[in-house]
Amino acid sequence: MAVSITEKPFNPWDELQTRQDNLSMAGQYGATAVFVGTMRDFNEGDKVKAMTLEHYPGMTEKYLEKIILQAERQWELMHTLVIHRVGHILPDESIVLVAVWAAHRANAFDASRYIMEELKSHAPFWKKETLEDGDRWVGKGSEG
Amino acid sequence: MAVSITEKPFNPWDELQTRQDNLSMAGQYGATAVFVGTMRDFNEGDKVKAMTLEHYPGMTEKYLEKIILQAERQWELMHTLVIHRVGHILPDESIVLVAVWAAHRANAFDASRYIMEELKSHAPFWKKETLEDGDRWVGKGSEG
Amino acid sequence: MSINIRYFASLREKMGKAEDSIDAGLARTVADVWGVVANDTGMPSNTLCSINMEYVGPEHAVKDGDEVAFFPPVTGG
Amino acid sequence: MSINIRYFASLREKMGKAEDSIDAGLARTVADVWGVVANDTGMPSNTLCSINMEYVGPEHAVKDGDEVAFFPPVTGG
Repeated sequence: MAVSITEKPFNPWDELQTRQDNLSMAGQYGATAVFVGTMRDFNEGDKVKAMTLEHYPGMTEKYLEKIILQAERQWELMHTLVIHRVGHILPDESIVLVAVWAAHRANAFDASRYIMEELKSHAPFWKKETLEDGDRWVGKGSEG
Repeated sequence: MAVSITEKPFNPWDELQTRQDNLSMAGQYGATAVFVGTMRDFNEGDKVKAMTLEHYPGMTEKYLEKIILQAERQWELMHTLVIHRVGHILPDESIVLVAVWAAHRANAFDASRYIMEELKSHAPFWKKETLEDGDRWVGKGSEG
Repeated sequence: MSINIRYFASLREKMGKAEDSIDAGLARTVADVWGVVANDTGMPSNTLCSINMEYVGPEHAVKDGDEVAFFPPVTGG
Repeated sequence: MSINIRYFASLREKMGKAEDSIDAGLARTVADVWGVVANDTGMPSNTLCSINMEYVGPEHAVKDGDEVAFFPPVTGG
Protein backbone atom coordinates (compact mmCIF):
# COMPACT_ATOMS: atom_id res chain seq x y z
CA MET A 1 0.00 0.00 0.00
CA ALA A 2 1.02 3.62 -0.45
CA VAL A 3 -0.48 6.49 1.53
CA SER A 4 0.47 10.11 1.18
CA ILE A 5 -0.71 13.44 2.52
CA THR A 6 0.45 16.39 0.48
CA GLU A 7 0.26 20.17 0.64
CA LYS A 8 1.11 20.45 -3.05
CA PRO A 9 -1.42 20.08 -5.88
CA PHE A 10 -1.25 16.65 -7.52
CA ASN A 11 -2.40 15.32 -10.86
CA PRO A 12 -4.27 12.05 -10.23
CA TRP A 13 -3.63 10.59 -13.70
CA ASP A 14 0.12 11.27 -13.46
CA GLU A 15 0.19 9.70 -10.01
CA LEU A 16 -1.62 6.60 -11.32
CA GLN A 17 0.78 6.32 -14.25
CA THR A 18 3.84 6.61 -12.01
CA ARG A 19 2.49 4.19 -9.45
CA GLN A 20 1.49 1.63 -12.06
CA ASP A 21 4.87 1.89 -13.79
CA ASN A 22 6.43 0.91 -10.47
CA LEU A 23 4.19 -2.05 -9.71
CA SER A 24 6.08 -5.27 -10.32
CA MET A 25 2.91 -7.14 -11.22
CA ALA A 26 2.31 -6.55 -14.91
CA GLY A 27 -0.06 -9.19 -16.26
CA GLN A 28 -1.35 -10.11 -12.80
CA TYR A 29 -3.95 -7.44 -12.11
CA GLY A 30 -7.04 -7.45 -14.28
CA ALA A 31 -8.95 -4.67 -12.54
CA THR A 32 -8.17 -1.16 -11.34
CA ALA A 33 -10.85 0.91 -9.64
CA VAL A 34 -10.15 4.58 -9.00
CA PHE A 35 -11.94 7.41 -7.28
CA VAL A 36 -10.89 11.05 -7.53
CA GLY A 37 -12.49 13.78 -5.44
CA THR A 38 -12.14 17.25 -6.94
CA MET A 39 -12.85 20.62 -5.38
CA ARG A 40 -16.10 22.15 -6.61
CA ASP A 41 -16.65 25.90 -6.89
CA PHE A 42 -20.16 25.58 -5.51
CA ASN A 43 -21.51 23.94 -2.34
CA GLU A 44 -24.82 24.08 -0.53
CA GLY A 45 -26.05 26.98 -2.62
CA ASP A 46 -22.93 29.15 -2.35
CA LYS A 47 -20.02 29.96 -4.59
CA VAL A 48 -16.81 28.67 -3.03
CA LYS A 49 -13.56 30.50 -3.82
CA ALA A 50 -11.08 28.30 -2.00
CA MET A 51 -10.77 25.71 0.75
CA THR A 52 -8.42 25.02 3.61
CA LEU A 53 -8.04 21.38 4.56
CA GLU A 54 -6.82 20.76 8.09
CA HIS A 55 -5.71 17.36 9.35
CA TYR A 56 -4.22 15.68 12.40
CA PRO A 57 -0.66 14.83 11.31
CA GLY A 58 0.25 11.34 12.41
CA MET A 59 -3.26 10.20 13.22
CA THR A 60 -4.43 10.79 9.65
CA GLU A 61 -1.76 8.54 8.10
CA LYS A 62 -2.30 5.94 10.82
CA TYR A 63 -6.04 5.92 10.22
CA LEU A 64 -5.72 5.68 6.43
CA GLU A 65 -3.38 2.71 6.79
CA LYS A 66 -5.86 1.08 9.14
CA ILE A 67 -8.69 1.48 6.61
CA ILE A 68 -6.57 -0.05 3.84
CA LEU A 69 -5.60 -2.99 6.06
CA GLN A 70 -9.30 -3.56 6.80
CA ALA A 71 -10.00 -3.56 3.05
CA GLU A 72 -7.12 -5.97 2.42
CA ARG A 73 -8.58 -8.36 4.97
CA GLN A 74 -12.01 -8.27 3.30
CA TRP A 75 -11.00 -8.47 -0.37
CA GLU A 76 -8.13 -9.91 -2.37
CA LEU A 77 -6.16 -6.85 -3.44
CA MET A 78 -2.78 -6.45 -5.10
CA HIS A 79 -2.04 -2.81 -4.39
CA THR A 80 -3.73 0.26 -2.95
CA LEU A 81 -2.86 3.93 -3.33
CA VAL A 82 -4.38 6.81 -1.33
CA ILE A 83 -3.31 10.42 -1.79
CA HIS A 84 -5.02 13.22 0.14
CA ARG A 85 -4.42 16.91 -0.24
CA VAL A 86 -4.22 19.28 2.75
CA GLY A 87 -3.70 23.02 3.14
CA HIS A 88 -4.93 25.69 0.73
CA ILE A 89 -6.93 24.25 -2.20
CA LEU A 90 -8.52 25.92 -5.22
CA PRO A 91 -11.54 24.85 -7.26
CA ASP A 92 -10.81 22.12 -9.83
CA GLU A 93 -7.84 20.84 -7.84
CA SER A 94 -7.82 17.19 -6.75
CA ILE A 95 -8.56 16.59 -3.07
CA VAL A 96 -8.34 12.82 -2.84
CA LEU A 97 -7.30 9.84 -4.94
CA VAL A 98 -8.12 6.24 -4.01
CA ALA A 99 -6.96 3.47 -6.34
CA VAL A 100 -7.09 -0.30 -5.97
CA TRP A 101 -5.45 -2.91 -8.18
CA ALA A 102 -6.85 -6.45 -8.00
CA ALA A 103 -7.06 -9.62 -10.08
CA HIS A 104 -10.85 -9.35 -10.40
CA ARG A 105 -13.23 -6.45 -10.72
CA ALA A 106 -15.67 -7.09 -7.87
CA ASN A 107 -12.84 -6.82 -5.34
CA ALA A 108 -11.51 -3.62 -6.90
CA PHE A 109 -14.95 -1.97 -7.00
CA ASP A 110 -15.91 -3.01 -3.46
CA ALA A 111 -12.59 -2.07 -1.89
CA SER A 112 -12.24 1.34 -3.54
CA ARG A 113 -15.69 2.37 -2.41
CA TYR A 114 -15.16 0.99 1.09
CA ILE A 115 -11.89 2.88 1.50
CA MET A 116 -13.45 6.11 0.25
CA GLU A 117 -16.50 5.86 2.53
CA GLU A 118 -14.38 4.99 5.59
CA LEU A 119 -12.00 7.84 4.79
CA LYS A 120 -14.90 10.31 4.59
CA SER A 121 -16.51 9.16 7.82
CA HIS A 122 -13.45 8.56 10.02
CA ALA A 123 -10.15 9.96 8.78
CA PRO A 124 -9.27 13.18 10.67
CA PHE A 125 -9.58 15.85 7.98
CA TRP A 126 -11.64 19.06 8.22
CA LYS A 127 -12.67 21.34 5.36
CA LYS A 128 -13.12 25.08 5.72
CA GLU A 129 -14.59 26.88 2.73
CA THR A 130 -13.81 30.45 1.70
CA LEU A 131 -17.01 32.04 0.39
CA GLU A 132 -17.51 35.49 -1.16
CA ASP A 133 -18.35 36.88 2.28
CA GLY A 134 -16.27 34.90 4.73
CA ASP A 135 -15.29 31.41 5.82
CA ARG A 136 -17.29 28.42 7.06
CA TRP A 137 -16.48 24.95 8.29
CA VAL A 138 -18.06 22.26 6.15
CA GLY A 139 -20.62 20.27 8.13
CA LYS A 140 -20.97 16.53 8.36
CA GLY A 141 -23.56 15.13 5.97
CA SER A 142 -22.32 17.21 3.07
CA GLU A 143 -22.92 15.02 0.00
CA GLY A 144 -19.27 14.87 -1.01
CA MET B 1 -20.75 10.92 -23.48
CA ALA B 2 -17.84 9.54 -25.46
CA VAL B 3 -17.61 5.94 -26.65
CA SER B 4 -14.79 4.48 -28.66
CA ILE B 5 -13.77 1.07 -29.92
CA THR B 6 -10.12 0.87 -30.85
CA GLU B 7 -7.76 -1.70 -32.37
CA LYS B 8 -4.76 0.23 -31.08
CA PRO B 9 -3.37 -0.08 -27.53
CA PHE B 10 -4.43 2.85 -25.33
CA ASN B 11 -3.07 4.28 -22.10
CA PRO B 12 -6.03 4.80 -19.73
CA TRP B 13 -4.37 7.57 -17.69
CA ASP B 14 -3.46 9.55 -20.81
CA GLU B 15 -7.00 9.14 -22.12
CA LEU B 16 -8.43 10.41 -18.81
CA GLN B 17 -6.07 13.38 -18.82
CA THR B 18 -6.98 14.32 -22.38
CA ARG B 19 -10.68 13.86 -21.82
CA GLN B 20 -10.69 15.86 -18.61
CA ASP B 21 -8.68 18.68 -20.23
CA ASN B 22 -11.47 18.94 -22.77
CA LEU B 23 -14.38 18.97 -20.34
CA SER B 24 -15.76 22.48 -20.04
CA MET B 25 -16.91 21.88 -16.49
CA ALA B 26 -13.93 22.63 -14.27
CA GLY B 27 -15.11 23.27 -10.71
CA GLN B 28 -18.44 21.55 -11.32
CA TYR B 29 -17.61 17.89 -10.88
CA GLY B 30 -16.58 16.72 -7.44
CA ALA B 31 -16.31 13.00 -8.16
CA THR B 32 -14.71 10.86 -10.84
CA ALA B 33 -15.02 7.07 -10.68
CA VAL B 34 -12.91 5.01 -13.05
CA PHE B 35 -12.58 1.35 -13.88
CA VAL B 36 -9.79 -0.10 -16.00
CA GLY B 37 -9.78 -3.72 -17.12
CA THR B 38 -6.31 -5.03 -18.00
CA MET B 39 -5.32 -8.23 -19.73
CA ARG B 40 -3.96 -10.84 -17.33
CA ASP B 41 -1.36 -13.42 -18.35
CA PHE B 42 -3.20 -16.14 -16.42
CA ASN B 43 -6.81 -17.33 -16.54
CA GLU B 44 -8.60 -20.39 -15.19
CA GLY B 45 -5.37 -22.12 -14.36
CA ASP B 46 -3.59 -21.49 -17.65
CA LYS B 47 -0.91 -19.14 -18.87
CA VAL B 48 -2.37 -16.82 -21.52
CA LYS B 49 -0.02 -15.47 -24.19
CA ALA B 50 -2.39 -13.20 -26.09
CA MET B 51 -6.04 -12.53 -26.74
CA THR B 52 -8.19 -11.70 -29.73
CA LEU B 53 -11.24 -9.58 -29.02
CA GLU B 54 -14.01 -9.82 -31.59
CA HIS B 55 -16.99 -7.47 -31.67
CA TYR B 56 -20.07 -6.68 -33.73
CA PRO B 57 -19.21 -3.34 -35.37
CA GLY B 58 -22.18 -1.01 -35.18
CA MET B 59 -24.14 -2.98 -32.61
CA THR B 60 -21.35 -2.67 -30.05
CA GLU B 61 -21.26 1.13 -30.18
CA LYS B 62 -25.06 1.29 -30.21
CA TYR B 63 -25.27 -0.95 -27.16
CA LEU B 64 -22.62 0.95 -25.20
CA GLU B 65 -24.46 4.21 -25.86
CA LYS B 66 -27.68 2.59 -24.69
CA ILE B 67 -26.05 1.49 -21.41
CA ILE B 68 -24.71 4.99 -20.79
CA LEU B 69 -28.12 6.56 -21.50
CA GLN B 70 -29.66 4.14 -19.00
CA ALA B 71 -27.05 5.21 -16.42
CA GLU B 72 -27.71 8.88 -17.17
CA ARG B 73 -31.42 8.34 -16.52
CA GLN B 74 -30.72 6.67 -13.17
CA TRP B 75 -28.01 8.98 -11.80
CA GLU B 76 -27.04 12.62 -12.19
CA LEU B 77 -23.88 12.47 -14.29
CA MET B 78 -21.83 15.16 -15.99
CA HIS B 79 -19.79 13.10 -18.42
CA THR B 80 -19.08 9.48 -19.26
CA LEU B 81 -16.21 7.94 -21.19
CA VAL B 82 -16.00 4.33 -22.38
CA ILE B 83 -13.08 2.98 -24.41
CA HIS B 84 -12.90 -0.68 -25.40
CA ARG B 85 -10.07 -2.42 -27.15
CA VAL B 86 -10.66 -4.98 -29.91
CA GLY B 87 -8.36 -7.12 -32.07
CA HIS B 88 -5.05 -8.59 -30.95
CA ILE B 89 -4.22 -7.84 -27.30
CA LEU B 90 -1.18 -8.70 -25.18
CA PRO B 91 -0.92 -9.22 -21.40
CA ASP B 92 -0.73 -5.97 -19.38
CA GLU B 93 -2.53 -4.00 -22.10
CA SER B 94 -5.75 -2.19 -21.20
CA ILE B 95 -8.94 -3.82 -22.44
CA VAL B 96 -11.59 -1.43 -21.17
CA LEU B 97 -11.86 1.98 -19.54
CA VAL B 98 -15.07 3.27 -17.96
CA ALA B 99 -15.04 6.74 -16.37
CA VAL B 100 -17.84 8.82 -14.93
CA TRP B 101 -17.70 12.46 -13.82
CA ALA B 102 -20.43 13.65 -11.44
CA ALA B 103 -21.06 16.32 -8.83
CA HIS B 104 -21.31 13.76 -6.02
CA ARG B 105 -19.52 10.50 -5.32
CA ALA B 106 -22.46 8.11 -4.84
CA ASN B 107 -23.63 8.78 -8.41
CA ALA B 108 -20.14 8.32 -9.83
CA PHE B 109 -19.55 5.04 -7.97
CA ASP B 110 -22.97 3.59 -8.79
CA ALA B 111 -22.92 4.58 -12.45
CA SER B 112 -19.38 3.38 -13.21
CA ARG B 113 -20.11 -0.03 -11.75
CA TYR B 114 -23.49 -0.26 -13.49
CA ILE B 115 -21.95 0.58 -16.87
CA MET B 116 -19.17 -1.95 -16.39
CA GLU B 117 -21.52 -4.77 -15.33
CA GLU B 118 -23.95 -4.06 -18.19
CA LEU B 119 -21.06 -3.92 -20.65
CA LYS B 120 -19.78 -7.30 -19.47
CA SER B 121 -23.17 -8.97 -19.61
CA HIS B 122 -24.64 -7.45 -22.77
CA ALA B 123 -22.23 -5.62 -25.08
CA PRO B 124 -21.34 -7.80 -28.10
CA PHE B 125 -17.66 -8.58 -27.50
CA TRP B 126 -16.06 -12.02 -27.47
CA LYS B 127 -12.65 -12.97 -26.11
CA LYS B 128 -10.49 -15.73 -27.52
CA GLU B 129 -7.37 -16.61 -25.56
CA THR B 130 -4.12 -17.88 -27.04
CA LEU B 131 -2.64 -20.45 -24.66
CA GLU B 132 0.69 -22.28 -24.89
CA ASP B 133 -1.02 -25.11 -26.74
CA GLY B 134 -3.78 -23.50 -28.78
CA ASP B 135 -6.73 -21.14 -28.66
CA ARG B 136 -9.95 -21.14 -26.64
CA TRP B 137 -13.01 -18.95 -26.44
CA VAL B 138 -13.53 -17.46 -23.01
CA GLY B 139 -16.71 -18.76 -21.40
CA LYS B 140 -19.45 -16.78 -19.73
CA GLY B 141 -19.08 -16.64 -15.95
CA SER B 142 -15.38 -15.90 -16.11
CA GLU B 143 -14.69 -13.69 -13.10
CA GLY B 144 -13.39 -10.73 -15.13
CA MET C 1 -35.34 -9.47 -51.55
CA SER C 2 -33.52 -11.20 -48.74
CA ILE C 3 -32.50 -11.45 -45.11
CA ASN C 4 -28.83 -10.97 -44.28
CA ILE C 5 -27.35 -13.11 -41.56
CA ARG C 6 -24.20 -12.65 -39.47
CA TYR C 7 -22.40 -15.06 -37.17
CA PHE C 8 -19.86 -14.13 -34.49
CA ALA C 9 -17.16 -15.79 -32.40
CA SER C 10 -17.48 -19.56 -31.79
CA LEU C 11 -20.72 -19.65 -33.78
CA ARG C 12 -18.97 -18.04 -36.74
CA GLU C 13 -16.31 -20.75 -36.56
CA LYS C 14 -18.94 -23.50 -36.26
CA MET C 15 -20.81 -22.20 -39.31
CA GLY C 16 -17.56 -21.83 -41.21
CA LYS C 17 -18.53 -18.33 -42.36
CA ALA C 18 -19.24 -14.84 -41.03
CA GLU C 19 -22.21 -13.98 -43.26
CA ASP C 20 -25.10 -15.57 -45.04
CA SER C 21 -28.22 -14.57 -46.91
CA ILE C 22 -31.57 -16.27 -47.40
CA ASP C 23 -34.68 -15.49 -49.36
CA ALA C 24 -37.06 -13.45 -47.21
CA GLY C 25 -39.93 -15.72 -48.19
CA LEU C 26 -38.38 -18.69 -46.41
CA ALA C 27 -38.64 -17.41 -42.83
CA ARG C 28 -41.24 -15.76 -40.61
CA THR C 29 -39.20 -15.62 -37.35
CA VAL C 30 -35.57 -15.55 -36.20
CA ALA C 31 -35.91 -19.24 -35.30
CA ASP C 32 -37.07 -19.95 -38.86
CA VAL C 33 -33.98 -18.15 -40.20
CA TRP C 34 -31.79 -20.39 -38.05
CA GLY C 35 -33.68 -23.46 -39.28
CA VAL C 36 -32.96 -22.51 -42.91
CA VAL C 37 -29.23 -21.79 -42.45
CA ALA C 38 -28.64 -24.75 -40.09
CA ASN C 39 -30.65 -27.33 -42.01
CA ASP C 40 -33.18 -27.62 -39.19
CA THR C 41 -30.60 -28.55 -36.52
CA GLY C 42 -31.47 -26.92 -33.20
CA MET C 43 -29.97 -23.59 -32.17
CA PRO C 44 -27.13 -24.17 -29.64
CA SER C 45 -28.33 -23.38 -26.11
CA ASN C 46 -27.41 -19.84 -24.96
CA THR C 47 -27.32 -18.53 -28.52
CA LEU C 48 -28.17 -14.82 -28.62
CA CYS C 49 -30.07 -13.29 -31.51
CA SER C 50 -30.40 -9.76 -32.83
CA ILE C 51 -32.31 -8.05 -35.62
CA ASN C 52 -30.80 -4.87 -37.01
CA MET C 53 -28.42 -4.73 -34.03
CA GLU C 54 -31.12 -5.00 -31.33
CA TYR C 55 -31.41 -8.07 -29.12
CA VAL C 56 -34.56 -10.12 -29.86
CA GLY C 57 -35.93 -13.51 -28.87
CA PRO C 58 -36.05 -16.40 -31.38
CA GLU C 59 -39.78 -15.95 -31.96
CA HIS C 60 -39.35 -12.35 -33.11
CA ALA C 61 -40.70 -11.75 -36.65
CA VAL C 62 -38.27 -10.98 -39.46
CA LYS C 63 -38.90 -8.98 -42.60
CA ASP C 64 -37.29 -8.37 -45.93
CA GLY C 65 -33.99 -6.50 -45.63
CA ASP C 66 -33.40 -7.33 -41.97
CA GLU C 67 -29.92 -8.09 -40.65
CA VAL C 68 -30.23 -11.08 -38.32
CA ALA C 69 -27.25 -12.09 -36.15
CA PHE C 70 -26.51 -15.19 -34.09
CA PHE C 71 -23.78 -15.30 -31.46
CA PRO C 72 -22.69 -16.96 -28.19
CA PRO C 73 -22.86 -15.26 -24.77
CA VAL C 74 -20.75 -12.10 -24.73
CA THR C 75 -17.45 -11.91 -22.84
CA GLY C 76 -16.11 -8.37 -23.18
CA GLY C 77 -14.84 -5.99 -20.53
CA MET D 1 4.17 14.84 34.50
CA SER D 2 1.29 15.92 32.29
CA ILE D 3 -1.32 15.21 29.65
CA ASN D 4 -0.96 16.98 26.32
CA ILE D 5 -4.10 18.15 24.63
CA ARG D 6 -4.77 19.08 21.00
CA TYR D 7 -7.74 20.79 19.40
CA PHE D 8 -8.62 20.78 15.71
CA ALA D 9 -10.78 22.73 13.27
CA SER D 10 -13.78 24.61 14.71
CA LEU D 11 -12.96 23.37 18.20
CA ARG D 12 -9.45 24.77 17.91
CA GLU D 13 -10.95 28.11 16.96
CA LYS D 14 -13.45 27.97 19.83
CA MET D 15 -10.69 27.19 22.33
CA GLY D 16 -8.52 29.91 20.86
CA LYS D 17 -5.51 27.59 20.77
CA ALA D 18 -4.27 24.39 19.15
CA GLU D 19 -2.60 22.81 22.17
CA ASP D 20 -2.84 22.63 25.91
CA SER D 21 -1.37 20.73 28.80
CA ILE D 22 -2.71 19.79 32.20
CA ASP D 23 -1.31 18.08 35.22
CA ALA D 24 -1.90 14.33 34.97
CA GLY D 25 -3.21 14.24 38.54
CA LEU D 26 -6.21 16.39 37.62
CA ALA D 27 -8.00 13.90 35.35
CA ARG D 28 -8.94 10.23 35.34
CA THR D 29 -10.86 10.14 32.02
CA VAL D 30 -11.02 11.99 28.70
CA ALA D 31 -14.20 13.70 29.96
CA ASP D 32 -12.30 14.85 33.05
CA VAL D 33 -9.61 16.34 30.78
CA TRP D 34 -12.29 18.28 28.93
CA GLY D 35 -13.74 19.47 32.24
CA VAL D 36 -10.38 20.88 33.30
CA VAL D 37 -9.60 22.70 30.04
CA ALA D 38 -13.16 23.96 29.52
CA ASN D 39 -13.84 25.06 33.10
CA ASP D 40 -16.50 22.39 33.51
CA THR D 41 -18.64 23.55 30.57
CA GLY D 42 -20.07 20.53 28.70
CA MET D 43 -18.36 19.03 25.69
CA PRO D 44 -20.08 20.20 22.44
CA SER D 45 -22.31 17.45 21.07
CA ASN D 46 -20.62 15.37 18.33
CA THR D 47 -17.15 16.10 19.68
CA LEU D 48 -14.76 13.26 18.83
CA CYS D 49 -11.95 12.25 21.17
CA SER D 50 -8.70 10.39 20.69
CA ILE D 51 -5.87 9.23 22.92
CA ASN D 52 -2.47 8.83 21.28
CA MET D 53 -4.14 9.07 17.86
CA GLU D 54 -6.73 6.32 18.43
CA TYR D 55 -10.44 7.10 18.71
CA VAL D 56 -11.82 6.62 22.24
CA GLY D 57 -15.04 7.41 24.08
CA PRO D 58 -15.16 10.19 26.72
CA GLU D 59 -15.10 7.69 29.59
CA HIS D 60 -11.78 6.22 28.46
CA ALA D 61 -9.05 6.43 31.13
CA VAL D 62 -6.08 8.73 30.59
CA LYS D 63 -2.58 8.37 31.96
CA ASP D 64 0.51 10.46 32.36
CA GLY D 65 2.13 11.36 29.04
CA ASP D 66 -0.98 10.72 26.91
CA GLU D 67 -1.84 12.95 23.96
CA VAL D 68 -5.57 13.62 24.11
CA ALA D 69 -7.31 15.32 21.17
CA PHE D 70 -10.75 16.87 20.76
CA PHE D 71 -12.25 17.65 17.37
CA PRO D 72 -15.54 18.04 15.47
CA PRO D 73 -16.92 15.43 13.00
CA VAL D 74 -14.48 14.84 10.16
CA THR D 75 -15.15 16.12 6.63
CA GLY D 76 -12.30 14.96 4.39
CA GLY D 77 -12.41 13.24 1.02
